[in-house]
Amino acid sequence: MNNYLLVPLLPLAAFLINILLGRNILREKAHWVSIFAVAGSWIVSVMILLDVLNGKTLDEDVYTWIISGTFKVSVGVLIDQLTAVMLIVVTTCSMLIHIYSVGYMHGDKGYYRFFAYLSLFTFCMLMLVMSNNFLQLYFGWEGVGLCSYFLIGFYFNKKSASDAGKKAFIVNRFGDFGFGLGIIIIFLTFGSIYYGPVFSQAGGFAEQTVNFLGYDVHLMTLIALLLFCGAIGKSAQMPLHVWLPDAMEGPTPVSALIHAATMVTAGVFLIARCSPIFNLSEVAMVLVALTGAITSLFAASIALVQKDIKRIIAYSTISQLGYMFLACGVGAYTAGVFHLYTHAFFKALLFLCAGSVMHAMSGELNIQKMGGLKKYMPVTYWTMLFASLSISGVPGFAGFFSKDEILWLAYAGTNPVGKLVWAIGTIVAFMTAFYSFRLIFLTFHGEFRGTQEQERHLHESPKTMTIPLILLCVGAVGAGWVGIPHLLGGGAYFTEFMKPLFGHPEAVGTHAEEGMLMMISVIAGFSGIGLAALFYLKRTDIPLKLGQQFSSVYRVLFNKYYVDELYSFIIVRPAIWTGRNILAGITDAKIIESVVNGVPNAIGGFSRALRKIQTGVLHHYAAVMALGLLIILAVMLLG
Amino acid sequence: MPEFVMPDLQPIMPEIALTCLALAVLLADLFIKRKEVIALLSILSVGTAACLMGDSLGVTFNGMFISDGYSIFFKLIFFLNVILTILISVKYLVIERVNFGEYYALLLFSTIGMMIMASAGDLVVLFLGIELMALSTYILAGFIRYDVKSNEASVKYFLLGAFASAFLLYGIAIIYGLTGTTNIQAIADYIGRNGLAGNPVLMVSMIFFVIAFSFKIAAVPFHMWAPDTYEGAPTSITAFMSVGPKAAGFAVLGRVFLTAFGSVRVEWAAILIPIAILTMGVGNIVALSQTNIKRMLAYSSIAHAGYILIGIITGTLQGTAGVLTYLLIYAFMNMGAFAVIIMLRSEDFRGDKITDYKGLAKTHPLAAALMLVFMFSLTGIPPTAGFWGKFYIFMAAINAGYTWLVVVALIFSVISAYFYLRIVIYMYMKEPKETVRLTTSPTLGLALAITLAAVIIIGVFPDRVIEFARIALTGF
Amino acid sequence: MVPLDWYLILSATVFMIGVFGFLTRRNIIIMFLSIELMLNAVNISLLSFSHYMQDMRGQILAFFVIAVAAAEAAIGLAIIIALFKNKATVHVDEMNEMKG
Amino acid sequence: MIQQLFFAYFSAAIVLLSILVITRRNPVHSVMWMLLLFFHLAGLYLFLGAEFIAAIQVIVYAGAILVLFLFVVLLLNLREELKTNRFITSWPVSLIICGGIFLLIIYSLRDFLLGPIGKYSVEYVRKETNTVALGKILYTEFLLPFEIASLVLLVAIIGAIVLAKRREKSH
Amino acid sequence: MEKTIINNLGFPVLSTLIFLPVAGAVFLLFVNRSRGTVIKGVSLVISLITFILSLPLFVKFDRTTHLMQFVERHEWIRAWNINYHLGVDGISILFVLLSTLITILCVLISWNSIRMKIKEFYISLLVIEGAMIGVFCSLDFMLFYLFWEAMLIPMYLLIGVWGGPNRIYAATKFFLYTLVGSVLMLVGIIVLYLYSGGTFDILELMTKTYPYNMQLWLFWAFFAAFAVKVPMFPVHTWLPDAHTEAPTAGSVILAAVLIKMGAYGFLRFSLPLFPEASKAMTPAMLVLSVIAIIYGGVICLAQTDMKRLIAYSSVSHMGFVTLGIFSLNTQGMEGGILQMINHGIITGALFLSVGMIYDRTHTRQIADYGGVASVMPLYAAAFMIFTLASIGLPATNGFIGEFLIILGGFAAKQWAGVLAATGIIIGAGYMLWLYQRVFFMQTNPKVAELKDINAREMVTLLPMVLLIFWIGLYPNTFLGFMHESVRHLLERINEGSGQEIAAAKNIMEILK
Repeated sequence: MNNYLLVPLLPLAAFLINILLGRNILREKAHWVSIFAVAGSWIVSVMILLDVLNGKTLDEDVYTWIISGTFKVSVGVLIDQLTAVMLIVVTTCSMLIHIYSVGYMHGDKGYYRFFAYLSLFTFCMLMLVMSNNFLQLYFGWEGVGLCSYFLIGFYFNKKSASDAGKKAFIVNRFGDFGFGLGIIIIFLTFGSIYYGPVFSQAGGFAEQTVNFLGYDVHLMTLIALLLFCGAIGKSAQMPLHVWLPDAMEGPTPVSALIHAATMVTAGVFLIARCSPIFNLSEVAMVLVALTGAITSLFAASIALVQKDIKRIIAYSTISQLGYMFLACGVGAYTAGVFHLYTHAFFKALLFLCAGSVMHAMSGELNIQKMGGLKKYMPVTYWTMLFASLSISGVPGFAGFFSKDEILWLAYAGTNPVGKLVWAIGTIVAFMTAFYSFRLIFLTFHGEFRGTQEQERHLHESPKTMTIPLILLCVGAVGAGWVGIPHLLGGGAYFTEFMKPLFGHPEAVGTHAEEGMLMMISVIAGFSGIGLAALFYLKRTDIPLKLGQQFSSVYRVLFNKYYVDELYSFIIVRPAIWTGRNILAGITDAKIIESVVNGVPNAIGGFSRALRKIQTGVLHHYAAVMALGLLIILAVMLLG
Repeated sequence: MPEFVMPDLQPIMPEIALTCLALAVLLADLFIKRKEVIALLSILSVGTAACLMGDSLGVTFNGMFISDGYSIFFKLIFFLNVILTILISVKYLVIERVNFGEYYALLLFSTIGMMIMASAGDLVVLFLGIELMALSTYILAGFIRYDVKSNEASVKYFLLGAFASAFLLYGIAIIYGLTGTTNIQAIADYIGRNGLAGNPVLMVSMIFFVIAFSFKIAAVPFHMWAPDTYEGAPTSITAFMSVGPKAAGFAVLGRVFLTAFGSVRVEWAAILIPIAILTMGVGNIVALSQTNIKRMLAYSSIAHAGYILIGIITGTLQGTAGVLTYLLIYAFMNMGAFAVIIMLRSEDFRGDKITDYKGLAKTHPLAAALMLVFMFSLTGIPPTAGFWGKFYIFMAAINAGYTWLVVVALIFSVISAYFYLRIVIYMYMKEPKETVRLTTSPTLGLALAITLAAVIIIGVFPDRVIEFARIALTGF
Repeated sequence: MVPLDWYLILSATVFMIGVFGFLTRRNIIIMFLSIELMLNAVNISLLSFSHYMQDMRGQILAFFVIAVAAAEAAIGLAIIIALFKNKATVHVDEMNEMKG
Repeated sequence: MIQQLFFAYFSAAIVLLSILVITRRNPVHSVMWMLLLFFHLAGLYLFLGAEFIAAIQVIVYAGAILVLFLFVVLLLNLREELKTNRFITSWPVSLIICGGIFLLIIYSLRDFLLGPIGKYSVEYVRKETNTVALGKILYTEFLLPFEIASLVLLVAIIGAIVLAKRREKSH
Repeated sequence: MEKTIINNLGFPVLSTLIFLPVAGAVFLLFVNRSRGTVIKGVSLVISLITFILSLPLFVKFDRTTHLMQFVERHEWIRAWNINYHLGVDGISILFVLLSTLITILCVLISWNSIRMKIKEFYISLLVIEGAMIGVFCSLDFMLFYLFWEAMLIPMYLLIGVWGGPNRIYAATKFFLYTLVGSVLMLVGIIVLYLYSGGTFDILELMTKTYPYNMQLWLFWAFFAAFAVKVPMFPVHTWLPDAHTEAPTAGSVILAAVLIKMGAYGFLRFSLPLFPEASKAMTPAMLVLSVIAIIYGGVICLAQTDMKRLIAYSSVSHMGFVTLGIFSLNTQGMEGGILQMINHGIITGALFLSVGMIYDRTHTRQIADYGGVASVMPLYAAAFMIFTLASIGLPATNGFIGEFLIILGGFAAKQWAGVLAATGIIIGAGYMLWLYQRVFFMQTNPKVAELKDINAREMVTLLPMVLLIFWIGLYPNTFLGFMHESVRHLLERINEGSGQEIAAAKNIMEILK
């Protein structure tokens, strides 16, 4: 138990040390603290994994956080299969990226700050995955959001960066709004917000409908959807995906760690965690599946035409996350988590490679201005190539197994929209392969299209960066092997491992079907690669032609379907406008203040008018007295 | 055929003593050049009278003179008033170049008039008391002979005063015709016995009384003299008038209406309530746009009359006790305010414009602080004495079922806060334009010390005063 | 036998004439005379009451009224003289140094 | 009958004279009419059996107070008075007000009921003269008011002196 | 009249807390005004001693009872049976501590920023402290009213004398606004006194029950006073002006303590004295609260003046507080009380911070800033912490309060909870936008030369930071004080009426 706590506490300690001493004492040695801390928690995580493999799970409170009436919540630790996997993913990626950052962030004036934030992020992420109740989850949830805010806006003097950070935070708040309400309703329903009691009692409310804001709704659907809001926000699913592409303003390691490998997958983790609730609501499941599918398609389509290397990967992340939701939606939580786990490796790798490229290109992001980097930076090239193969679902690579399992379970699963989402998934698989290799080809093959001095200064990145690449590459290739399906004579260990949590996903279908589907997706992948090769190696004129031919489509895609513009038009601007013109301008200034100031002014005017009576002429005074007498007499005698 | 029997002089001793001493002061003035001595003598004579008041309870001159707790309390207010007035006058008269001994004698005579009013048991005595007080005050108001404003003040005060007292006489005449007596108690009995309640003639006479007394307490619409007179009169006399005659007016108002017309309270309450509201309203509202501080305080004192009237209207002992308490407290805080105003007067500088107070806190922090306290007290903000006065009266009114009236009064008192605050604003929140030179003197300092101490101490420990007022009214 | 009411009406009439004079005349002396009129009106009713009630107090009151009238006259005229010294007018409506 | 006539004359004269008093342009004339008015009042008082007051009315009021007025009027020479207009411009308003009050008082007098009848009947007073009767009450029952009245007069004297007498402004 | 626990310390702690500062002020009267440092020193020492003396409350307070503690009772005005009756319970104690702490910070923050009339300034400050503590300790209505009003005078001066360009308007507005409210309360108090047969003793009045109509009238009479102080929509417009014009110390006191008195008044008087009326009025109160939350939030988006923005954010946050209080259940109420403390700390801290930078630049316009973070990193860090606390990030105190309130509000009325939750989004919007415009982006040349906060300023901010995390991570220290009192209060409200709204037990009850 106690040493388990080291997992989150070490990074926390690192954070505190760095933030307090980093600026003046540690300076460019700041990374040591963080790296050791993360390494420490990695080791412990591995131990935890082993424990869990020996069937040793744990659910304990550390200390009581809040007590108010019947509402009681503590900070606690829950160790089970899911946690174990997440721990490994988080700590591993985090550790490697810490190391990578040493080289990448070298000489930055915010060096210590960077590592402090990374450690803080790691801490929050670990709190999130290790939590045994919803509120602590929420704590980690907001915590990682905060870190991403910090890290996106790391170069805060850039307006775009600080904008992006703010945007990420606020968009997430929209999701958390639902999440929070979800937690509240969970408490009101179960009288507790601990996973244990909640999930165990959930069955009892399977048929319960309640009146929510005047509508009769199915209780579990309500809760599930509210939680899903949170997930959407954090995992950048439609319609709250807008923040993630902008998040690329942050340093590349951040994109790799937070916006690819770990934080964004928190949504998936949440749904997997709450599978007992989701399972009770078909509506929710369908919605999750569809959201995932549509998002993945949508994001992939945008990725096809982007020029910015990081944005391409970002959109691919969104679409891959869509995959995971799709999986959860069809009840294949295991597959979803499996893909989460594999994706973490190859997507982190992709980002780090991109970073390495940028490092060489001295910050250039536009792939149109690259090309032929293969010979300058072989390590980067090969690792990135492997990553792309993995993401394109080339058999044998990690991505293949997870993606394939998802598609198969979607197709064979009981979910009503299963077939549909399978179709979408397959199309997306094709697109993924296409844009991934478009990226590879444009970047590493062909002639260099950049400027002279850029070319002169091209070089392979330092060891601290390449070594993590290689290590991750190992993951990107091999991570999938723990889940080789029986069909291919594998043991499907991962599924077995997860069984205690998610049970065995029921799939109705023969091995033949499974095999056929596998073929289809593989074909899709390869055709995508092939098409990319055709477009960007052989007939480099085609893309341009297409671009001109379908210019409108192209523009829409390039501008990400104008979603950002839409939001700023229907939410941001109106809010500020109302604040300025209606509330401040009219309600406060005109209505309330006119009363507040009007009354005194009126009295003042009255006063000045009343003064006139006091003419200073004695006769008038006497007359007033007499008049008073007259009135009193009249009223008292006649009235 | 009644044989002449020497009436019991014990109850009336204070008045007699003060009269003799006043005459002595008058004579002393002939051969004492240093007027400070005269002032001292006057204070001593007042002191003597006060001492004699200790065992003066009783009724004498076959019911024409009543010395009860009620009157004694009022007399204390009068003594206080006259002493403070004398204290603030000493230096001031020199500045105004009217440093004559008669001034003090007249103050004393006026005070005697008030005392007689307070213990009048007969309308004749009451009338003569009023005249005694009024005539002396007319003269004092016009005491600065060479000053046109002072003349004007006294002319206006005098003519209107005479006008009002004619009405009072008419009222007395009618009531005499109705009841065949002028003794207040007898009138009450007669009205009760012969069921005169609701008789229009009685009503008319009552209304005449209302006019006369309203004039004395400066209640709207019979207040018109007050602003001009207060502004024109010597500042010390303004202070004197704003407390003494007002209190005396309330004394007779209470005596006549609660005793003689006690049985027809409903009727006169119906008359007084509108008057009270008007008084508070006009007083507070017109005060807002004043530029001369004496004039502003004139309107403020009108407004205060309005609050106090509420106490009378309730017609309960509690209300009357409220009136007593309020008047006592008002004496302190108003005197204090005027003491500060007098400080600003110097040979070449009138110092009665509100703008003269700009930045006083910077040039004379102490004076500003004092004024601050008095202003907040007049507003009625705790922990100053002013609050308890209002509180007492309002509580009585609510107790008598006049909650709405109290709400009205409170709204007006909020309005009043605005013009009292204006002084504070000028003193503390504006920059001084030219440095005003304060003329201070030990006596003035003493007056300020007394008033300040009273305002604060009563503000924090009002118990004594309240108890005293209650005891004073036992058997009223 | 003359009914009491006649006297009362007479007194009221004189009184109101006095009031009217006071309200309208500009000359301070005449205003003052008007006040004297009012006082005398009061005296009329006092004496008539005393006569019809067969009670002496009325006359006593009237006596005091006259005394006070004398006193007021003394003061009033003194004030008038003082005023006239400073401001050579007896027109009251011209004294409006202070207003508002 | 004779009484009615008597009263009719006096009341008519009194009203007329009062009107004259307040309407004359020249104050001297007003004072003169006032003098005449006082004599009529004295007569009325006699008729009401108040010899003493009637006497005082003539001696003190007419003899002292009015003469004082006369002095003052003559003291301040009022040449311009004869040119300027005597009433303030808004006198009609005042007229209405006064009329109103007058009517209301008369209206209220309808149901006036007199107080108790005392012992000083005409005969009783005739036994010991009015003056004696008056004196007795004045010095027994009304001693206090009498004393106060003296004070009032004293104050009046002081006041007159303070206000009117020339005196060098003391430093 | 229920029993109370007599002060079990060696000395009359509450009186000391009230009158030590006042005594200090009196002492300052006699210090020569030219001796600036002496004056500052004395007031610092006084406020420190007061704070230290207030700590025994924190330690010795018996959390297992709702009874009044550290009680002192002396006859004061026998005539009206007004007593000098002091005591604290779980609801009031925290405010006493807050007041004593805040005063120290105010003395520190004013150290260099107040240059003219130093003497009067610190006198006012100390008097205010005494009055504040008095308000929270009074168990006698007149005593309470006395402190409540006495507070006005020094506060009025504080704003009016040492404030900004438009200070006179702001001060007068503040004074009259508050006065209008409190006079109506005075009427209410007197009516209570007369009805209850002559007692001003709060505890005694609480034992009686009042006819419904009377309760209604009185509720509104008190509402007038408290709503203005809170301030609730629509009587909030004095706050922005007062905050904007007041000197830093003034704003801090206003935000931290003064406006809490309103909400405290609801808890201490309105609810227990007029339970039926309060329950009947709950919907209205909730509506007003929700309006305040959203209105205040949205209007913040339009502000160009830092202090004004924070002032409006106070309106929004106090909306949360009233929402919690009138949700009439444990979570809501405890959340409300805690949120009052939180808001005191957070907004106080924000005003302190703004004051610090204002002293350097003498502008409050957001547009005049930008990129401050790169010149004043420490300051930026502190401000970030306060910002996060203000938008209710978990692990800061803001979260605990707001979460409990929304929970309670939702349990009371679903829409209330849901709408209130939107306030969290808006809050994040305006605070982060403010932070971005001031601290991020290109460094504005106007601020390029600024120095980072010095030791004194750090000392000023440190307690706030610590408290933010203390309450955020272990709120039970503070919630522990309230449980009993809140439970008792809710019992008081529910007695008589059958239905139980104390604790949100089961969704079926709330979501019906």
